[in-house]
Amino acid sequence: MDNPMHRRNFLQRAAGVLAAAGMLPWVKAQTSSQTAEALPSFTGPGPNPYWNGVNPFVVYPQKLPLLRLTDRGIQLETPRQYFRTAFTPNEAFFVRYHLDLIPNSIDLSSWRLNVEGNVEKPLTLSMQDLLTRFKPVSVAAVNQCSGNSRSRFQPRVAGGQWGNGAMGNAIWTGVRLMDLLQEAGVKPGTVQLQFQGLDRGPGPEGKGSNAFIKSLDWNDPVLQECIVAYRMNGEPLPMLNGFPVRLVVPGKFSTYWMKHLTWIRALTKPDDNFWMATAYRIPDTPRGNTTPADIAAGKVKTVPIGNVNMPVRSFIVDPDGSSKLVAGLPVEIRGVAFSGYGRVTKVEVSLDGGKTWRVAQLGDYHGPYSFRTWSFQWKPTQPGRYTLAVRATDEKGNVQPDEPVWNPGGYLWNRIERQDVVVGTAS
Amino acid sequence: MDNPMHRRNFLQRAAGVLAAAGMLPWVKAQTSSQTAEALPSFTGPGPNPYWNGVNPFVVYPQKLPLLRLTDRGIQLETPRQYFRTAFTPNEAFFVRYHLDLIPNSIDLSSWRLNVEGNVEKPLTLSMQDLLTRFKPVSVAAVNQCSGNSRSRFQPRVAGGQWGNGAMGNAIWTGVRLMDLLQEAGVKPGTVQLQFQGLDRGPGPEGKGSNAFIKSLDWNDPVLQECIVAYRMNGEPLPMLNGFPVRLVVPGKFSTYWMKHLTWIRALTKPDDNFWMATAYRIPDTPRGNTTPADIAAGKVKTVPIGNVNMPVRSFIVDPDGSSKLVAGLPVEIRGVAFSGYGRVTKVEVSLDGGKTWRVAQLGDYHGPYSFRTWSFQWKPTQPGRYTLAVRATDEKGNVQPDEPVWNPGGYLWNRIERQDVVVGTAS
Amino acid sequence: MKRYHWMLLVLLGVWVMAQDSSLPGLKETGNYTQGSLGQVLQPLPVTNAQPDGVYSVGAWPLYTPELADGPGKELVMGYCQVCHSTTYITMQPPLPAATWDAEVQKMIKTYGAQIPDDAAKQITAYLQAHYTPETRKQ
Amino acid sequence: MKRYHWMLLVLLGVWVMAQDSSLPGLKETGNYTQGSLGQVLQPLPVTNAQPDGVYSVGAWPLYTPELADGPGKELVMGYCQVCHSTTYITMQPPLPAATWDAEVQKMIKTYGAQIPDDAAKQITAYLQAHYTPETRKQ
Repeated sequence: MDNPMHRRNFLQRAAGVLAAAGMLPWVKAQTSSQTAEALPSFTGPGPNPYWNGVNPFVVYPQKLPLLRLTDRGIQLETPRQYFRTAFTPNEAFFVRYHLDLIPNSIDLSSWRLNVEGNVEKPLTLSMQDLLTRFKPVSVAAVNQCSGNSRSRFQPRVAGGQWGNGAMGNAIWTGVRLMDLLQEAGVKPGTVQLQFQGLDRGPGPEGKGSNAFIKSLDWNDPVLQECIVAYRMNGEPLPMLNGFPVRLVVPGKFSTYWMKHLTWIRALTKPDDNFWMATAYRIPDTPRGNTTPADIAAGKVKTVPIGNVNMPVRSFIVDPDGSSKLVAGLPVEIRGVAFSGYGRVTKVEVSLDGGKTWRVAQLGDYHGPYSFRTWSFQWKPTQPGRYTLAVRATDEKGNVQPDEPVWNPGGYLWNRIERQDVVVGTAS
Repeated sequence: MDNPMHRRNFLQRAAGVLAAAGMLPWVKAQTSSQTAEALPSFTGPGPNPYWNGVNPFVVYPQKLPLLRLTDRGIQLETPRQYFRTAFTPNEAFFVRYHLDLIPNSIDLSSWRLNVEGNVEKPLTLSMQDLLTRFKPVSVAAVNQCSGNSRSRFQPRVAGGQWGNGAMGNAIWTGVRLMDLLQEAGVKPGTVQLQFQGLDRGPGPEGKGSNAFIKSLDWNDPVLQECIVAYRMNGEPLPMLNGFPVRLVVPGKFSTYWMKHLTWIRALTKPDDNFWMATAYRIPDTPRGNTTPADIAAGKVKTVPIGNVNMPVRSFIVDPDGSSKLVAGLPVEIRGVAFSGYGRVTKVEVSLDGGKTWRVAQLGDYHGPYSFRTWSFQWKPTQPGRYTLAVRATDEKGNVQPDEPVWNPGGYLWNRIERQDVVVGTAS
Repeated sequence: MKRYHWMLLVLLGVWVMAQDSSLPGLKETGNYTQGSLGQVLQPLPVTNAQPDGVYSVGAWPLYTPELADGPGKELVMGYCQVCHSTTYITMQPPLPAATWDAEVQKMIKTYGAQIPDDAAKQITAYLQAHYTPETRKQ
Repeated sequence: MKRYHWMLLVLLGVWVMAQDSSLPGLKETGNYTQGSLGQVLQPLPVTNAQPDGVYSVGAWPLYTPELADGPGKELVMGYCQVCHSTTYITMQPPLPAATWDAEVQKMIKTYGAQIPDDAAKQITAYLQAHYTPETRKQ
């Protein structure tokens, strides 16, 4: 309790502050407030080494601070810490638009969901109709951007430079897509269902810069699982996640999860709009893997990303490497795992960078399309540097590989995740 | 799909943008990005009507963006949305310091926890000692600032203008305080235990502005429950929450939960330092209630706030009133409840501002000192304005009152919480 | 963080135009405003809203960092920002010169951006001068 | 958000002084820096840290809004900020004039702030001129 410096402090501070007032120059500190050193504002040409992308926190309506990739159209990444639980809070759920005319205000007195095209009886349904005329159903399902983790690619590819946070899990409640289609009566000759929402862009009619439109094959079994959702984790959808309703396509990437869904069209010819014919296509190869050379040679056949489900993935949330651990102090290694191919049956943790593996404990099962939490108790006894790793296995036997993937779209990343940590001494 | 405006748009935009480049004036938008209208930067003299205080989001080391009350010393409030789950993430846990010399770096090779004063055998324990020589124990306990919700007081009182977010719940793991004291051998004549950490201020020795020091009575049963915690929700403590160890005093306000705990002293005379004799005192009345007139008349006897436990409280997290609800669309009303007097046994929800009450469903029980989640499914059928309310009851039969409390410190607020919502039409 | 405040006026025009949309229920779209990182950003309750069918949020905030200075910058700010803010440029990793050329061509040919040949060349040259592995500094 | 950047230099002095502390294990304390709301704030991994006993975080960021302009402002910025930033003032609700007087007296008598009588009077007058229910504007 004997700190003579503190009395000195007070007097020196007072003198210093008074002397300084009004006469000292403008000092612009460049230090990041989050760390001892500022991060650069971009990564590359090497892979982004951070869990999230390197972007500033920004605040949007109905959202907690998220990481801004782009601000018009809007692309916001969810910070790592929100993946500690199986369900991602609506306020933290990532946002990904393609175009910039994003609804700020929607009037449900004139909004209608239209089921049209090759159907017996076109439907024009109000929200009231959806709430009262169809049975509500719920599903826990992961919504993941096709380009999640794109910043890992080598060589880097252009596009949204996501870290791992372009994903989220929610309980989606709404009406079965097939219940709507049954009422409309889909006619023979239908080959695809087309989905379109209220968001638009300023580009010329018929171009991808004018409207975002996606289609699913009429014989795709996922249609039986699809929900037109008006509720997300027990609340109405945030505007930036698709109010008033969005399409939920369990197991598929979010490019098909149309926000502000307003038109469902039964097509008699395959959709050849930009967002099907040109964008969101993957090499027709195992894991969608190819090389820049094969692409340049023009010999890579591609298919829509909807032809596959989301590959199995797992993530380390804690520890995040931003603080040292303490030798002898137990730490809970934990995170989430999921697969578009069904139930996660095993998660394994490595403490030596992937040489040896130990089985982690799985959290509650919320259905085949949901995040599943996992945890592993670790008491690091020796100070030093460690590389943690995690890999998941799904019920189909798919196991996360340790090889990277490459394709020009930056899609389908699911390599084993690693986390470097430093363990310090306890005395 | 027919939107001729979009072609017009493109050409007009291009012309407009080119014309504007380099010649238009600096436009400074004052609109808040979170809402249609900016909030003021303070509230008063009426009560703060918002759930949190009105303060900007800021980023600190090891923290997600929190709400800045003060930046030197540091006081940060947890946003409402983090209270949807029973445990508050470490990165979102509130921060409250009194003084400004807050540790940025601690060396465990020289840090020691000192047990001294009126003891048989003074102890000087390293972190290694704490980890290896004493049995680890865990408790789920709410840490709540004495002044949580101070901005509700009428008339307003000076001090940290917290909304409801100066609280958090965690699983705290460490060693029993009594295990340490048993090893030290507390001698007869001990009347209090004094706790002090590494943080300091620049004020003169012996003043409250030099050091923050708190004491608990040696005969207080809470000592049996106290833990010297080195682990918080499975990880080392964040620096701003007390690394390397802090005192956990289940059921009591956080003023006693000494951060960076470094000295435990057995006292033979009651502690008369500023933080016991002058600060953190409450009227010795039911609920600590009094009036400005009685205070001015100097007839109010006060006692340390440690003489009482935290009164029973409950909070509405969803819906938060920032978006309209939809008639006919079910919504999950939910939040947390706790009491310093033991297990929460009942949570009731009102849909009519407190006139009638309905029992909510309680979440998992994590022990008597923990948050307990609650939820209530509500399907608002009629558009209009509603005032939701929530009240909790604990195992001792304490029920939240609907009367405000007033005392000059701004302590012990536990009035029933309300949330106004607007339900819109669905068609 | 410097931003293009002049862009707000342009966006205001875009936003006004967008209000004549015939899309069902779309009452307001593409309303952007300058973001305000240091301001008070707690949600304002909607209790002043009417219990009708209109569901609204505030304007979308812009947080656009400054582009590198150099010839062609104004053309980039003009043409590229017709459809998107320049965060689409600054977000990218350093990309090879050929990739930037391909990106500009993609915007014109695939997305229909109406950029004259000469301007497109200058835009490509600007991007290559500041945003490749060899040239990128900020 | 305007801030008192000159304060940083003063804080630097405070921080340097604080390093001679004899508190066990305290290696660095009270290191503040100007906050940077618009910058990239993701956590930097500590993998460059040594596996020793030193556990560190970065400087504490400052986010201090500007005080109202008026006579006495410099004295408030000088004396009050010896112990705390002026967010302790701007955070408050509008407080009655008598409360501000009591607060200044509390700082002097209870906390030991060494403020000359004349300066204390000017500080109180400044707070009453800008931060009461009748006078507060920002």
